[in-house]
Amino acid sequence: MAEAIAFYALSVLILGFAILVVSTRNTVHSVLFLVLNFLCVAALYVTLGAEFLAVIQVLVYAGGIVVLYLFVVMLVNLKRPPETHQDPRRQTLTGFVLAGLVLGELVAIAVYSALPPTPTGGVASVQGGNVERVGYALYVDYLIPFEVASMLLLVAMIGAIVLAKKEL
Amino acid sequence: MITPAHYIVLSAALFIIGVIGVMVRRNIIIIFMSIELILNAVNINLIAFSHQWQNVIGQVFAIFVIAVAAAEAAVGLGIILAFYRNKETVNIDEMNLLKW
Amino acid sequence: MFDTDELVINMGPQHPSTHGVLRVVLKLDGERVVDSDVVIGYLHRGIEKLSENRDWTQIILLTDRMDYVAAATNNLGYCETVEKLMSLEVPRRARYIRTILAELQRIASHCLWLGTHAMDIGAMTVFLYAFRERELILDLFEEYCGARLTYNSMRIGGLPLDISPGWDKKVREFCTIMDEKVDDYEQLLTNNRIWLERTRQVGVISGPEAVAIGLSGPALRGSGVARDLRKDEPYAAYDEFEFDIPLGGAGDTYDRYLVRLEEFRQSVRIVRQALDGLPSGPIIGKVPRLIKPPAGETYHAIEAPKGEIGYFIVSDGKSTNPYRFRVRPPSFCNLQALPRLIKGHLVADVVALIGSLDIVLGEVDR
Amino acid sequence: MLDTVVIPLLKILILLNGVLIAVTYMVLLERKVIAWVQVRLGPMRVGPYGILQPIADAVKLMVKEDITPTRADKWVFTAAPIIVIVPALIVFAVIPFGDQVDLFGRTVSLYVTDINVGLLYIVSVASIGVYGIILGGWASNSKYPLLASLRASAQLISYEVAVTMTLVSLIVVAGSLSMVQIVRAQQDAHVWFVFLQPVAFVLYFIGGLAETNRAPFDLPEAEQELTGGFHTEYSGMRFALFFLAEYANMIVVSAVATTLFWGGWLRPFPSIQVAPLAWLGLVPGWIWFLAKTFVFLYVFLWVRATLPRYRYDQLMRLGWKVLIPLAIANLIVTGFVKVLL
Repeated sequence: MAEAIAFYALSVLILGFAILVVSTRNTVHSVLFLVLNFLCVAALYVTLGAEFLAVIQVLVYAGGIVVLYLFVVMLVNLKRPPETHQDPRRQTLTGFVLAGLVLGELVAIAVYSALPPTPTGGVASVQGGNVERVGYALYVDYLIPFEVASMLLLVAMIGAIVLAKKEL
Repeated sequence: MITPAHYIVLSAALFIIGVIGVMVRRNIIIIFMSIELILNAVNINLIAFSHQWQNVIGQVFAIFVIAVAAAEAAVGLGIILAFYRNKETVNIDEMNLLKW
Repeated sequence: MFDTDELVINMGPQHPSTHGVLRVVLKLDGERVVDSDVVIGYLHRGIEKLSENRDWTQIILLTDRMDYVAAATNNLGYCETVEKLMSLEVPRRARYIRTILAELQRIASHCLWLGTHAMDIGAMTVFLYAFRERELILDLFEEYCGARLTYNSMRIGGLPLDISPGWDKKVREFCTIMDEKVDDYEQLLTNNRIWLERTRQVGVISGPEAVAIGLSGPALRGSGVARDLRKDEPYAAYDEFEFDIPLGGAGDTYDRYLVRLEEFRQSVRIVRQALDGLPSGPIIGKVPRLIKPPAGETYHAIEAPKGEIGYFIVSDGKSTNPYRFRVRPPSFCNLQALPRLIKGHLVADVVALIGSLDIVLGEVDR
Repeated sequence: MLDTVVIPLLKILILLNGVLIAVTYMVLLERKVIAWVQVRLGPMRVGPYGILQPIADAVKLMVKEDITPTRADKWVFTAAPIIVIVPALIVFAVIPFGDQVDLFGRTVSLYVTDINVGLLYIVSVASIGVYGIILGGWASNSKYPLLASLRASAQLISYEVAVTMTLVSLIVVAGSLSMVQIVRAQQDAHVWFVFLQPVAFVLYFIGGLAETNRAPFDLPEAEQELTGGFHTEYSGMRFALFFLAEYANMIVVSAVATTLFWGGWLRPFPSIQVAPLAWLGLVPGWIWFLAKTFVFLYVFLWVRATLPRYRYDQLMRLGWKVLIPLAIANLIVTGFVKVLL
């Protein structure tokens, strides 16, 4: 029962904030809704017993990446509002219709290929050592991908600096 | 009772909202944020299945997704800044230098 | 923030660290100063013009109001200029007391400078320590002439008052205290890493350049130019005392700081010598009842705490007020260096450099 | 019901009020301590020795007119102080003020909750506070606050990296992310972790000074440079929220330092059971905790009264070129030692 309430409440918040992210005119407000969206997603992770990931979500996404967005918005937003220029060949309506169709299809697949309900007893078993288990999987089973990901981040860091610097 | 299907539907809806954001908005920063929404939709799926099978692999994948998202944000925003400095716009319709 | 749009900000006239109503228009690239424009005049009271309609003694109390933290040296410069115009002889005792007052004033002014300069850089405690010592000097002045800020403490030809009995002892006590306290200041700042980082290599100006801009006083000596009117063109009784002129090397903010700190010690040294050799005799020379200098013009400058304060006075010989009265204020001339100094530095350095030049807006605008 | 709802709610209530009172008295303490350093008296008028000054301050701030600049972004302008204060208060949830005690016949733990990602929770929640600062400066639609908020956010993010890296080496030693477990680990190790991780402690404390915008890293609030900082345009209660958040953050940093490095509620020499030290055990754990925290708070004030302020570029250099490399080196050394032992 509690799980259902939490799920539906968080779902409404997540989707609501997501809609606000893409529909708000003011980019800074948009970024704020994105933060709220991420925080709600983090809460959802907690209900799924993935508290380590929830914290990482807040730390990396809300505390790091979105701050970066905010910075860029503040740097870029100083002059004139974007979206003044419109491409006449764009067909927004078709986009919405197609998106709606895809959503319907996905929902249909999800509903028909019904999986067994979430085992509730398992939550406790994950909870005890979530950090340890994730850490173990990350550093033992997925060591190579982990290192590759760290290289990716390094490359991205250097790339971002090269791109954003005025003169080298 | 909350089944994984519920999570999949939530994730699909979030995914579609992100896709609509990418297709409808012309502000490249909003488009980037929509992509973040899409990645989050994927993560919700991964975590839900991880919960379903009592297996942390889904969470590990979600961590990789977050790492990729961080890299994407850093480089993407760097490109936006570099572009903005040259053309003073963040409208994606005006970013057509490579178009022939 | 990027080169596509530079940020123009107004620093002042209402800003906590422009030392009054100075306005600096800064053009910033990020936090770096690309260009700057110093706007003055917010405290202009027309003292020079006003003086042309006041008689010669009344002008003394107008000079108080120029550099209001160093009123005694302003008085001294003006009185000596008029004495020069009238070829008046000042008694030796008066010259000694004048020297004591001027040096105490220098210490007081430097205390204020040190406090505000350190405050600008963020060391808030030094401010209160320096003001504590300044308070002692103000007490001494209060005992001498009854005023604590605008003293009106000199007269053409000498002094209005002799020192009260026991005053010299109090001054001696103060000298002992001051010697200790300067060491305290040094302990808080001189070897402080953050202080060094904030002041070294900030606002470097070479000796020849400083001369070209017209810097004077500690700001000039910080760049290693040995010019001090107390030595070069002695006035009052300075030729009878021994003291050193501290000089800087690199010409940065740190050097200017060191020079002024050393001047604390030298001033105390001068005050002690003057008290030791204080001659007896009259305190005012033979001055006509109605002061009316002969027709002519003269320029005389003395070493004020902030630099060279010069008075250019024209008398037509007929009236009881000057025909033309013009001041060369050290703050005004030193302020000219500001745009040159802050260029390429960060916003935080701007306040450090304003503090390092030691300006008083009352004197800049007059 | 009593154990799952009432007691936690009571704890939250007590903690929240305790923190807010502590924060207001922090302001008085700061004014007093700095006054003593500067040979003055500080507030003396309201109550004996100014002891009621915080109440006067609070009343003043509440009845003051709450101004929103005309061209400001009203929603963001209003939200910013809230975004700053909320994370500052909710991190207290995982701070263990003491071990379990017996109270009215039932065992009560002196912390709201003990989650197994406690330390990460603190770090991540604290990282949300930066939004309030950026948005407060941006929404004011004024140049100085904007400049200050850019400074602040750059500073917070840089130092967050350093502090988090530093904490990792502590986690390696403690073997847990739970705040309670970390204290227990210190008991088991028979030593406070500051003696095992002295470098980490120094780095953490410097980083903590920077993250709370305290002197000598108080650039975002440098009154002498930016006429007040990111909260220049704020007045009344909203300004007070920024202020409360800053002081609450100071308490958090001190409390976390106490928990991680100085043994939390443990008495000195936690495992030596000899007669001359027995009296140390008589003092309740939460008093030890508060006493240790107070020492760090005092150091915060002491530093502020003594040191000048860093410049923006020097601050960044210190963060990126000194603290982070040192933190990484410390982590590597810790890892090697841990593996070899």
